[in-house]
Amino acid sequence: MTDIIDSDAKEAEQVGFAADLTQSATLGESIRAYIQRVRGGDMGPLPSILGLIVLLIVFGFANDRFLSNLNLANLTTQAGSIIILAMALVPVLLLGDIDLAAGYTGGTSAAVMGLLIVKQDQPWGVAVLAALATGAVIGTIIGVLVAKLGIPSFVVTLAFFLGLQGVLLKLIGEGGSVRVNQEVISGIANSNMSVAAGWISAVVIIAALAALGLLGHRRKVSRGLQHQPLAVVVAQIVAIGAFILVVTYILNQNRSVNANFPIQGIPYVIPLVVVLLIIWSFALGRTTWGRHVYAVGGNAEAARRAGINVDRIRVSVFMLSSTTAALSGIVAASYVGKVSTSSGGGNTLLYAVGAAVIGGTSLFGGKGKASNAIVGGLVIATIANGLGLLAQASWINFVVTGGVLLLAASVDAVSRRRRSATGL
Amino acid sequence: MTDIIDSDAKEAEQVGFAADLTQSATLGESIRAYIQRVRGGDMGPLPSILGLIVLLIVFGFANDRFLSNLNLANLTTQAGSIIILAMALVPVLLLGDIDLAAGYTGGTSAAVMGLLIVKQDQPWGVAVLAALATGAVIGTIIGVLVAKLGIPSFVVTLAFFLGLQGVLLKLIGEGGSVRVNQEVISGIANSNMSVAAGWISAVVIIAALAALGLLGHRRKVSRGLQHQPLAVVVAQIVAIGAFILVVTYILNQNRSVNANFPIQGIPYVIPLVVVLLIIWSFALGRTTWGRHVYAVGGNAEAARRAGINVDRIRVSVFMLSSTTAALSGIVAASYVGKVSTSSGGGNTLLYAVGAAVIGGTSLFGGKGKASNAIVGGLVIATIANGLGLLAQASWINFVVTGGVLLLAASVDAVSRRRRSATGL
Amino acid sequence: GGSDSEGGDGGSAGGNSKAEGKIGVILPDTKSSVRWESADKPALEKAFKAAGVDYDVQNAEGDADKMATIADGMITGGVTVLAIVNLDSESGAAIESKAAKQGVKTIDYDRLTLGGSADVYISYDNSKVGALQGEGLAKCLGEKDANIVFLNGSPTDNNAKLFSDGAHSVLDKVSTYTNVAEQSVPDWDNDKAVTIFEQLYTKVDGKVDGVYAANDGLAGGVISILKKNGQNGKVPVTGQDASVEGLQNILAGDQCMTIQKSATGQANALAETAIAMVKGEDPKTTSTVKDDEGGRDVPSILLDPVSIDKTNVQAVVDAGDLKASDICEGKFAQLCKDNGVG
Amino acid sequence: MSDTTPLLQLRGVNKSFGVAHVLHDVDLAIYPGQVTALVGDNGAGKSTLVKTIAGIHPADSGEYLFEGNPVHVHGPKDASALGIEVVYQDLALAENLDIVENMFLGREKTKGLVLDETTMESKAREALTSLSVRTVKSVRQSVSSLSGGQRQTVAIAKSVLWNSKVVLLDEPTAALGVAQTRQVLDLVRRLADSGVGVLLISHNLVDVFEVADRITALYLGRVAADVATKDVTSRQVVELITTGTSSDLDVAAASSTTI
Amino acid sequence: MSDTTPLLQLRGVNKSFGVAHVLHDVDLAIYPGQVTALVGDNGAGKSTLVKTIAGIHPADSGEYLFEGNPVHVHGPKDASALGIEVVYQDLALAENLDIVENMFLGREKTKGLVLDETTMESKAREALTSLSVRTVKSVRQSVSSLSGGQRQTVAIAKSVLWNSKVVLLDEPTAALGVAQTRQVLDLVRRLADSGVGVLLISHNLVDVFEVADRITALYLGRVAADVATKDVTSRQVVELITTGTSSDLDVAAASSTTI
Ligand SMILES: Nc1ncnc2c1ncn2[C@@H]1O[C@H](COP(=O)(O)OP(=O)(O)OP(=O)(O)O)[C@@H](O)[C@H]1O
Ligand SMILES: Nc1ncnc2c1ncn2[C@@H]1O[C@H](COP(=O)(O)OP(=O)(O)OP(=O)(O)O)[C@@H](O)[C@H]1O
Ligand SMILES: [Mg+2]
Ligand SMILES: [Mg+2]
Repeated sequence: MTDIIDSDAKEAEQVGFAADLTQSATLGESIRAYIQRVRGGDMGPLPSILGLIVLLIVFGFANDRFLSNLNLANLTTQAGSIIILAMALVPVLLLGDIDLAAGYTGGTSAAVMGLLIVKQDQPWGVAVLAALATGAVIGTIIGVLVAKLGIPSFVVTLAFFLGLQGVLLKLIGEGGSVRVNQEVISGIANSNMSVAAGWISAVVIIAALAALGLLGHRRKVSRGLQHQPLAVVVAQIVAIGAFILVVTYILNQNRSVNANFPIQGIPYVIPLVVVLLIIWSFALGRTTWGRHVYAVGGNAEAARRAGINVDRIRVSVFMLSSTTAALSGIVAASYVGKVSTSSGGGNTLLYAVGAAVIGGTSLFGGKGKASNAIVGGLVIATIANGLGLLAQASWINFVVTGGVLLLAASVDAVSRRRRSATGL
Repeated sequence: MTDIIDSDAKEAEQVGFAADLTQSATLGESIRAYIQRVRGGDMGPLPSILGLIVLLIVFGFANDRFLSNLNLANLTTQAGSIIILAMALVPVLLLGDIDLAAGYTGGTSAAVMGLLIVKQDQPWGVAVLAALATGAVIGTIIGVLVAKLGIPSFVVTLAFFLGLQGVLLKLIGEGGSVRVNQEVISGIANSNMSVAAGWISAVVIIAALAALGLLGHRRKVSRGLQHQPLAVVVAQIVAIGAFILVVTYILNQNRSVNANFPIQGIPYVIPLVVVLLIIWSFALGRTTWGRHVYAVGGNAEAARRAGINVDRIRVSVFMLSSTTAALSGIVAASYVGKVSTSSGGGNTLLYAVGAAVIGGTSLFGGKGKASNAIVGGLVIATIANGLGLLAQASWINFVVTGGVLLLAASVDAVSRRRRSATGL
Repeated sequence: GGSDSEGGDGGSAGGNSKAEGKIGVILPDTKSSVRWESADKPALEKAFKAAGVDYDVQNAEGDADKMATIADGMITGGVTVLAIVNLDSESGAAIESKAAKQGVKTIDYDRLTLGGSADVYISYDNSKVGALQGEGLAKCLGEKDANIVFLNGSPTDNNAKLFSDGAHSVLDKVSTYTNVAEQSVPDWDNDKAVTIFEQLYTKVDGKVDGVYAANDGLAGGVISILKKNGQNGKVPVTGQDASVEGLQNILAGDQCMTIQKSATGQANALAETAIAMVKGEDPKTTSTVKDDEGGRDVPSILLDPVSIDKTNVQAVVDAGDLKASDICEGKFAQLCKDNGVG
Repeated sequence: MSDTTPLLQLRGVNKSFGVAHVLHDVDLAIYPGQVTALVGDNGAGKSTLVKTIAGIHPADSGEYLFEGNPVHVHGPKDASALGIEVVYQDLALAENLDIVENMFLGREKTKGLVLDETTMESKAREALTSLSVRTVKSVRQSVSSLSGGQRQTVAIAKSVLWNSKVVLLDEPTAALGVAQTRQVLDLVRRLADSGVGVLLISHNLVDVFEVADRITALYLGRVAADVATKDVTSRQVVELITTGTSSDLDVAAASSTTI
Repeated sequence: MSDTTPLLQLRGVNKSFGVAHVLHDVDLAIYPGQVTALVGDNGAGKSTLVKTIAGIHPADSGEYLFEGNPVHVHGPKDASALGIEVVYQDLALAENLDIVENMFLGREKTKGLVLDETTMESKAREALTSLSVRTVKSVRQSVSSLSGGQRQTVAIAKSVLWNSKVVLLDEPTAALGVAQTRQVLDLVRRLADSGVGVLLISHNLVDVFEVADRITALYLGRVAADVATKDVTSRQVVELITTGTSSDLDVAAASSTTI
């Protein structure tokens, strides 16, 4: 800012902005304000979480094993790869683009990893890095074609969707597959943290959240900026903390159905997802780069006029997103125990995009969060998991999957309805 | 209009609008204007046609049978169902929506037709009507869910994509496939018009085009409205007429590789596609409904404020589009000779959307034409056709398909580049 | 339907009757062949019901992830014997080792899991299927000079490779035959098969004397192109699965042969074995099959595929896999009568 | 205040967006044959009020009377059925359509099934020329290629040149040049003289004083005053806009419920 | 005409969109410490000229001099590197972002890797208050929920309140209320007084005559006149705008190549 305004600034400061909560409100006031906001239709992530809860209830009633410890733990590992893939797609969707090739990017990258371990006897670290690099290279090429040549991303990634299928076939050989039984890799989906480690991480995370929340609140108060009342901040921390502790408790129980073979602890895939969530939330929400991603998705021309290098943002998004997709391929390989010629194919991609959209990400760009992938991914995984327990004929499975997906989405849509009715 | 303006209108009429071609220009002037327009980047459908031509040349060099009469005829029948499916998707894409279920809508509808013929001994007309009705019902349900509940079309149609797979499985589960050997149905893709009928239709169509073009021109001139110079109108008619005659000539040759079994004439699928093209072009370009479809896709809020019933438009688009998708399923069934549990699955949908996009339809709504489906569908079909003649290993096929798709799209993108550079 | 929700028959979960435990079966998909849903599943359910054991039969719909998910669910659901038709050896092995860790016995059904830990393997011999297809085509072609086109199954399916290798092992030995073109059909997609074959036909200028098509679905596509070019019935085409479509094409003279791997027979063998295992008995195996990767001999029950041509269509009906009325509907009634089917 | 009954009248209208309470108990009357000016600071709620009348987002509470009868307006269709036409501040044009297509959007002329392009094109040309737009290259130009003022003219032509009973104009001359502004002000006067009820929103008090018969001032979502133009001075109106009250104004003004 | 060299100068600039030739041999000069007003009818090409200067769509031909040196401006980044800031007529705000995010778009303040939200928020609040915006509920409100005038204020605050050498304002007060317009005009004057070169586009001649030192009139894409404000009357400028010539104007005006 120049000093052009400084002259006025001081006397103007008094005026303030009506709804800026620069003064602390009481908890009671805040709760009333929250209820009013929900009434008004501004509900944040509530609707999609509501959809998930409805699903859990429906399946819980349909099958008594659905809510067992074992099944809930299964659910988390089953959801792992789709959540990560959906998270990879969120930034691409934020731009208003799409990446049809993300599934096969994951498959191809995982194949590179598998082959390096099995055929080249490389250590797993090298293999994983190579896989991530594969993802990054694929993403960069896609990004350059989209940004510099201006081909619609649907077409570019359709081409890669096909091309990578070929690459995967070539890498693995017709009808073949590569076994992934390296201990660390296969442990991602199949091993668990020790009970002690689980509790410790849970407590550390809660402590970190609390510290960040309270410090941030203090800073805002001291600078006279818009902030939530302390009571709300504390309530949020308590709620999230309780959720984390409950999940940790459940997963730390022995869930084996076989007395001689105890299974307990948090599956490693959970901390992996949490770390990714933190990284992506940070990158999208707290960095200049993330801000620019939203701007490009919201109004690319405005972003360009603001001096943002739109092409560079686009390329970087595809690069990082494909790298994350590579990771999802690795997790899938860990869960299934191999990489095959169809890894990442089938409906993988549609499910992942569906997960992101159900979580609340817009296909038109500019609207969405990394955490959308978690809720949406859990919805999709829950459907497969719940139906698996019901054991119906395959045609019924298809129909019910479609129906349940619609159910979850309409809970979300209907509860958001007010929002659009009030013009928000 | 009220008479509020009438007072001024007359004297104002003189002013005119600089670039409104209300006066007839000479052919020379028009050609110069056209060249200037192309220079300026306004090239209409040229770029995507250019992409197609590049493909034809590439494959023509790669395999000497590619440009044979037989193969060109094959190409038209192979392209039939994807062109129709792409045409079904164009109006949905015009709204800014997507229909992932369109492929299975086609498959399910064709299954209904097949079962009615085979199991219920219904005449083919009844069966076809039932299939179209199936499509219409599916489309209506999708449309209502999207329009009234406000669930994103991606999610609704993903649910239908899954649900319809189940329905299809249930419908034909027992036999695994339904034979489609009713003469008329199977004739769509496998029979040809007689040579005489082919020539007659060609001439009739050219005459109709000429009459419409010249009459329209005359009306515009007499009313003092914006119009092309006569010479340009005539040149267009001649060019299109010549193209039609050449195609008719080629297809009216005997193209059989087997001396005892002559094959000649225009495959029936061509007039079917032409009729659909006319219907859709008319509906989108010449009716109030079509105008409203573009308006909703361009700016739904503006359309709503203009008193357009946006929900009704949306429902009707999904209904008509799914009906057309049902037709594409019938054509596919005719070509394949049966309906199987995978009919309309696989990459069918992605290919069809890709075709529409390559042809020039925007995924963001408001921009596109029915004829885009023809060019785009031919591009996609040409790739499969050309690669089929080269008969490479599967993995090479995949990679080359992706590569060639990119090639066609980049020819298009690069030749459109000027356009965006000049801000159009 | 599965049993545990409606498990009235045979005393459910905590059962007080003879069989304590539960049998889980995971079928592979609905696309590669219709048999899983139309033959195996009903036969298995019928046998299990008759034996009064608890059971759970599901289909992984071609998705290895999904199969793992289902397996997890079944083990959660208290299955003690788990039979799978693997989508590939590696994912199958992962499921089997997970099951073994939890004390669940496993059966490889139809497809051997290389490097797996299954207790029994029940199947038809896939190389033998290919060889029978080759022999069938050779029989239809005779000794003349012949151009052969190969239309293989999905490039991602190992069985497709075994079928094709088996056929080649027979046909490549005949010196008068020429392999003029060969392509795989991604995902066994019947629709794609038509275009692929049409292009191969164009590529070789229609100079095709015989077609190896990996299954009846692909064969149907081939026949539709041959018909369009007036060559149906003149060019023999192979098949597999003894489906309604294939048998009808055989009766019509458009298809040369198909392979019957009686799903009902195989399912009955599985049911018998699984029921024995649930009761804690040892399964009666007939031979062993070598698992090169795992370096062990897997106790096996191997069933024989049967080659079907116009002369023995009735055998399929007799085996109980299909009803004559399905084959002989509409226009095929007369052909059935002529060929003694019914 | 006026001897005729209002054509359109709002009573005690409230409107909130989530937590933001934008309109507080707003009373408004539009009389036939009169131009009512709606003035107010940025963010006072003028456009929200117009959108409420037009049915874009119906009011949370309050009465809506048309020609003296209570009506319910649930959407733009209802409003236009009553004979209400609106020029929105954000114009609401479909950028992918051309000028003619936009101008006739929602009331296309047809011959049978087919759009009557020739009639629409010539009428559009007339309308635009009557509004002094001379720089538009062609009436078949896409709206996305128009200048700001050209777009505004299209929006005005789209909404104003029809037989309607009430016309709401939300800052219609904001982007217009000198000559075009002149034409629009004349048009506003002509409309009122022909018996239409006109509501004009403008920040330009000179224009307001030129054409308006009555002035309604909004301040922070409340009606600060509703007066006849001849009873107030420009200075007083500025005061009303910026502070919500005017000390020396003879507040006989009906519903002036100042905060 | 002026004794200093222009800060920014265009010579013989042409610009076409496809067949539409919008700018014809336009000459323009912006002097430091002066407000140059660019006037012209709707569709005359004013916004196109601004966008050409800003690099949004570079000119087809012509010279571009900055501080006397020829430069090439290929995009908005180049222009802002030279110290040129622009308020566009169509504002160009990202509706999905809030006010603070929009105001700092492209020049976010960071602490290390992390966005420094607290600094940005307080600076944004200062800037808005200085422009007399009192009705904005919160600086964390999404731009999509702002009124027309509020948006325009955000766009002005976004572009004008930085240290820059040249500021181009395309109808910055079109949607503003009385008080806000006052603030912006004062701001414009203050900017010029502090040595910045300002180009102001406006249809409001009163405002133009109040703040501008020079007036450049565009007529159908050609420069009709380039004169000092004190040398012309309002009537003459209106004539220039609407007809391209002014009979009684002493056309010593430099490059006034009237058609
Ligand atoms: N969708 C919305 N959500 C929240 N607040 C809104 C929304 N729409 C408008 N507002 C707020 O309502 C108030 C009134 O807005 P409105 O557009 O009616 O103002 P206006 O009087 O037309 O102002 P201007 O003269 O700037 O056009 C503003 O403070 C605005 O921020
Ligand atoms: N992308 C484009 N394609 C074609 N013509 C265009 C394009 N952009 C602008 N024009 C035309 O160029 C001319 C000048 O437009 P411009 O926006 O520069 O006008 P302006 O002087 O800013 O007018 P206003 O006062 O209405 O804002 C107009 O006739 C407009 O129709
Ligand atoms: Mg407003
Ligand atoms: Mg302008």
